[in-house]
Amino acid sequence: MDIGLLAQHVMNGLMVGMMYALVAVGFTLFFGVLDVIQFAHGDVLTVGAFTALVTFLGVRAAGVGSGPILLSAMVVVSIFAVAALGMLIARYLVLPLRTAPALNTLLITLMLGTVLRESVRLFYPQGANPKPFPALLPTNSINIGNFNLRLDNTIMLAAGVMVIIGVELLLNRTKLGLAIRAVAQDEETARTMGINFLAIVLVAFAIGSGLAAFAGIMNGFYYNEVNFGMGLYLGVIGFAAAIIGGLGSIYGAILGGFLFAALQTVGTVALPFGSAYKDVFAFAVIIIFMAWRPTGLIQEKISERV
Amino acid sequence: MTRALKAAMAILAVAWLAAVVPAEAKDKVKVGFIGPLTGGVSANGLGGRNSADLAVRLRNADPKAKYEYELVVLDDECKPNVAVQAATKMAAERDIVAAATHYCSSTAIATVDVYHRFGLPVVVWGAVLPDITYRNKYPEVHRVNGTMINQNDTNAELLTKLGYKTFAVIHDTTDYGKGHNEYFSAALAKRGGKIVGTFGVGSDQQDFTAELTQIKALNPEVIYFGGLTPIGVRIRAQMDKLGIKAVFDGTSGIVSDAYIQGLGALAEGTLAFREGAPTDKLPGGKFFMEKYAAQKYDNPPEAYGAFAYAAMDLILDSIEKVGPDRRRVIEDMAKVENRDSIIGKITFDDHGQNTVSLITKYVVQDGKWVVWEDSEYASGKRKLPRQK
Amino acid sequence: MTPLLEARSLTRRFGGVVALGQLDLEVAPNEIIGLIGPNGSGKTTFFNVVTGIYRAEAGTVSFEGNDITRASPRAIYHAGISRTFQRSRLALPLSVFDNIMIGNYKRLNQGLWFNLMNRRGFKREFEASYRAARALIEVFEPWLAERMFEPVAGMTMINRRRIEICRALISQPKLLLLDEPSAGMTHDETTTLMDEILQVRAHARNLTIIIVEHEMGVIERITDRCVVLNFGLKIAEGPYRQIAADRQVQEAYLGVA
Amino acid sequence: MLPGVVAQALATLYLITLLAVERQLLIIGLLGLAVIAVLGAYWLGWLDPVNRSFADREDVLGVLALVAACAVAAFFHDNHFLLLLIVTVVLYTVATLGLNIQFGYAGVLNFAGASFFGIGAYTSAVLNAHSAVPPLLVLLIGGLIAALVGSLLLLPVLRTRGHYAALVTIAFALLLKAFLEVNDVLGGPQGLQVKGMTIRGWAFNDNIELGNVELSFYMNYLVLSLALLAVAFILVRRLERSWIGLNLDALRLDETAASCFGLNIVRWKITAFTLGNFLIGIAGALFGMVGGFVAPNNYTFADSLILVSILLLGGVGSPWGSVVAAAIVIVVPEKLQTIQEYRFLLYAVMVIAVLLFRPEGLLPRPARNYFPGWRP
Repeated sequence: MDIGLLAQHVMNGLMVGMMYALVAVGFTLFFGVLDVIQFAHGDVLTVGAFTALVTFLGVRAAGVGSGPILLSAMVVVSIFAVAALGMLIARYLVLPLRTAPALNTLLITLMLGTVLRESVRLFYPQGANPKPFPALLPTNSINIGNFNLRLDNTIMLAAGVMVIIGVELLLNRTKLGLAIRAVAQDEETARTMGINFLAIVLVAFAIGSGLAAFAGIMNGFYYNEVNFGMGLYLGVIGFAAAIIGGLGSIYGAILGGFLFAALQTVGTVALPFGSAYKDVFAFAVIIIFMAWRPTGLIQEKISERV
Repeated sequence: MTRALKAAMAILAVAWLAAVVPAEAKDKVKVGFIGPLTGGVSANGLGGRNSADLAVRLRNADPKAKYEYELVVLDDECKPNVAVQAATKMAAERDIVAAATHYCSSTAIATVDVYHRFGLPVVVWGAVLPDITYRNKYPEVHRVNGTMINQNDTNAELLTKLGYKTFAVIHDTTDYGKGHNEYFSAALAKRGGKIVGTFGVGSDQQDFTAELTQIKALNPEVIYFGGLTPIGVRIRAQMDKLGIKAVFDGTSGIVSDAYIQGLGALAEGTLAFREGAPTDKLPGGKFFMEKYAAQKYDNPPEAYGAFAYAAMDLILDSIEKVGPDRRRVIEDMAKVENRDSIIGKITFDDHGQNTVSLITKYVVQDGKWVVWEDSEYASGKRKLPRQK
Repeated sequence: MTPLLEARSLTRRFGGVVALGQLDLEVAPNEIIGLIGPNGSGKTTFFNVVTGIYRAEAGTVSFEGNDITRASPRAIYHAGISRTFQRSRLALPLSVFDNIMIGNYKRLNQGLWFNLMNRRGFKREFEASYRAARALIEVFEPWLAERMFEPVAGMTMINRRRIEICRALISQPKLLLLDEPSAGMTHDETTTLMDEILQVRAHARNLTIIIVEHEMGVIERITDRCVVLNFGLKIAEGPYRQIAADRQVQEAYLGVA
Repeated sequence: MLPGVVAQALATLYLITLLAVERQLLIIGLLGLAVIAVLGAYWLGWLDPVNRSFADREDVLGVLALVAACAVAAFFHDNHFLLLLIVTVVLYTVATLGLNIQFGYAGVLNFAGASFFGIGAYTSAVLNAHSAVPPLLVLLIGGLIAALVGSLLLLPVLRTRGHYAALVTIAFALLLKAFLEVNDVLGGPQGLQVKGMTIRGWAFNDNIELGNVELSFYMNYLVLSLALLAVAFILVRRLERSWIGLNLDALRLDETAASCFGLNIVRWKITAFTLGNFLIGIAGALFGMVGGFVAPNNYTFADSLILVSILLLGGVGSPWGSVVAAAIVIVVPEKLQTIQEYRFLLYAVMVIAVLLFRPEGLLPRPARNYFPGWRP
């Protein structure tokens, strides 16, 4: 396969992988602080994308034409709105179920996902149809053989990298991050150390959901199209990526995200019997992987006092 | 009993009749509609339901109508098992005389046996899989829209005539997409076009850059797409992202306002094919559009609204003619020939398939689906990508 | 005569920390051994290695002359060693009877056919086990015997301990490992529990016990012999009076300067 | 025992009315009434005697339940659709019982319930079409194949815990659907038709003439499904009320402790997972024949979630709960046709509410009672 084509595949893989990673980081954050899977995460992403879209339409209707302002408005509004949504979910759906078995949390968030998805479909005007997403980023591009490098993709990729680095710094360099990791390590001890458990959980959910919103916007700009079902698939894949990486580990999640993207690309490109089987391939690999590495790539610390 | 009493009763009876008859009490007749009201393609389902509903309303508003009709609507979620349940419910309810059913081929093919068993006359309004009418010879099952065979012949013919030689095929892995792939490949082979690559994709897939990058390397002149609007929009958008210059050649599945709304300017130059004459070309079509708009439904009729309307109208016609009786309606439907409708003349062959010879070619021009013949592309004013 | 349990230079580390270093230990049949030492001195680790939950890195454990160093927890239970846990590990939603029966695994018929199809046979076994469990728990607390089918969740600490000990005893093991039975109980409660344990022992022929305990009173009262661990090393061994007088032990453990 | 009988009688009457009524307002009213009635009874403490009588005389009440089901069926003897609905409820209950063995007792997550259901259905589709295997045997084979395919997942399922195990089954559910769609051997996306059942020339797909009354052909399937349910119910009950049930509980609640008392974790997990899939497969095989059609779209991850939510709604580990929950989850959306496209939304909200306010389910599992009514 010629080099330009390869480069193209790598670029696509990076873009998609970045989105998967952003979603997966959310899953792993939630699991870190509460040992739960927030399965509505994918649909939270959808809400993020649609919030951004609505903001765009609103601000433009208000007569603002300049791209940068529109762009920043979309990002800011969407991220904050969705972060708030995340906190609400944590406070009123996840925390109340702490004593119940883990499956209950899994199911209640799955159902919440349905609620969010169906609400977008039913209450957004003609929400059942795909919606065009504005292209606000510079779209100039250079062609190197078969490789077509677009400025907007590059910008998004860079932005994604910066966001991830930001989260990494936040978790490892700040007091807040320390508190989050403390809660993740051992709740009781963290409490006794005078950490406000509730606050930390809410913050973690805010951050995770904010990331989802960002991924949603990125998704919108990348495909110039959003639809009510976009989150469902991304949610499952994000979850898979987080698991592959090893729940509770940020790096694992990022790794898992890019791995899954790679898996799909390979499934499409390299499989002899055509791209139709790429999902079969991807999920088969995952099952086999789980048999080989039952707790993911980056082993989750299991400290069982006997 | 005494004569006086008899007289009194007679008078009463007359009086009663006099009182009742003028206040013409039409008896109620139930007719059914089934389509996907939830899930990915619900836009088309809702459009179809509204159109069928429109047909019923207009008929009820018509003073000449013999009966007052009530529309019973069920959801098949575009899932066969759900469809079988809905079909059973409708067919088993004896006072539903006939129904317009199914947009998704998978649901239509799953339910034909049910209709046959319960003897419910149905008119399929959207599903295009040939087997629905041709696998069995059920007198109950009819279809106003054509099959995907007709579509793909016309499609291959036009594109080869325009001088295109190399094609890449993307189809979703539902029976709709797979069927289209099959028939288009066959039709194209007859006309000497070459398929450089075929890609099956999931009907809920979001990212197509991997497939499209492959296609870019194969560098076809045309990308043929067998699938429905949602992923059609995504694929067209992502073609642009990867800077692929090729004709986007779709099927009836993307002939919808949603497709253009979803893409904006990018939709320009997309080709698609659909059975029946274009709605607005027909005397009835204009009328349909106006009436539909007048009802202020919250969804557009979409590609097959007109067919749903025609199917329901056909049903109402024959009920008016032979009365609310399933068996008689079936007999009457068998005789349908050159029946005028908003989708053109309807003639059922011995399989109950509308033998619409006419397939309309569409191209998107300035954000509208324009009939090919009167488009600026046909006149040569505009050119499709890579057109010689 | 051969010792019942014999550990030879048993070693286990966690990261850098030595939890067990070259530990040698012999337990004769019918002995009651007290295993004492400050927190983190390796007492519980010893139990976990013996019962096969942790792997030993070096050294051997043998039981009745057979090497069980690499054996699985199951095998070790079947060999006749059973235990209690430092923080109670009962199945809280289950009834008292169920919890005791969990300990009775090897003596119950586990066949699919027997359990599903042969209800008559099962009923016989069930009633027999009920009587056994009841007899056992009556030694501890008649009150519990009346509540065999109530969930454990509602029970007090001492009763949970009793149930846990019954779970360990119902299979009539040769060696019983008691991991801090007094944890979370008052002094008086502990005393009662110890009386009860001694009673049970009187009933059961040749039951050997190793007990990890902080309450020196308990140790003094019931053990024939003590082994003192510190940082995973054995620093003293002998009857309580003797090791209590041992200087090293006092420094390491009793905290006497 | 009386309270139990009364409760059952009321439930039966209510079910008949609910099914008979068509007017949407009335239906909504009835549903509201039910909620209020149950809450009221709960408030007045009337439910405890019911529970007690079920605990003591379950055998009798079980038989009565079957009678009640037959009564409902008899009432709607010629209504094809309602009978189909009832058959659906019954077979979904059987499948949920299978899930219950896996998750409820052994704690083995299975988010691919619908997939194993589907494997059963496809089995009967293929066998009825291409072989002369007697139908009842086909059902068993359906179960076996489901169990067999399930055993492919054993290694990852045994090695993983909690959410990791969840991913394995989710991945399998997605994989299977995708595979059935792209691979044409089993009919591809179009699926396959399933021939109806025939036992000794008795064709299940023909209506039954009894003198001058005509019974819907679904009556055949209903009788068979009820028989299946009875067997499955008894099986699950005996399982729970035996040392095996105890073992499964033990390993669910604390694997380490269990292994310290000689419990063979692997053996029992395999037993539970396989047995569960076997039940699900049988139910699926029969349902395939009832529906007369199988297609990949029938067995998606979403459908597996419906099975799981039935289990949770009813109360994990409580077979009676599964029966009630299956009835609610399947009948209610079907009756509420006016809300059309809003059904899913409402359904999801309902489940969320139950999980929030009654996390242990509608009929929580009582403590194990080896022999109902047994006194020392």
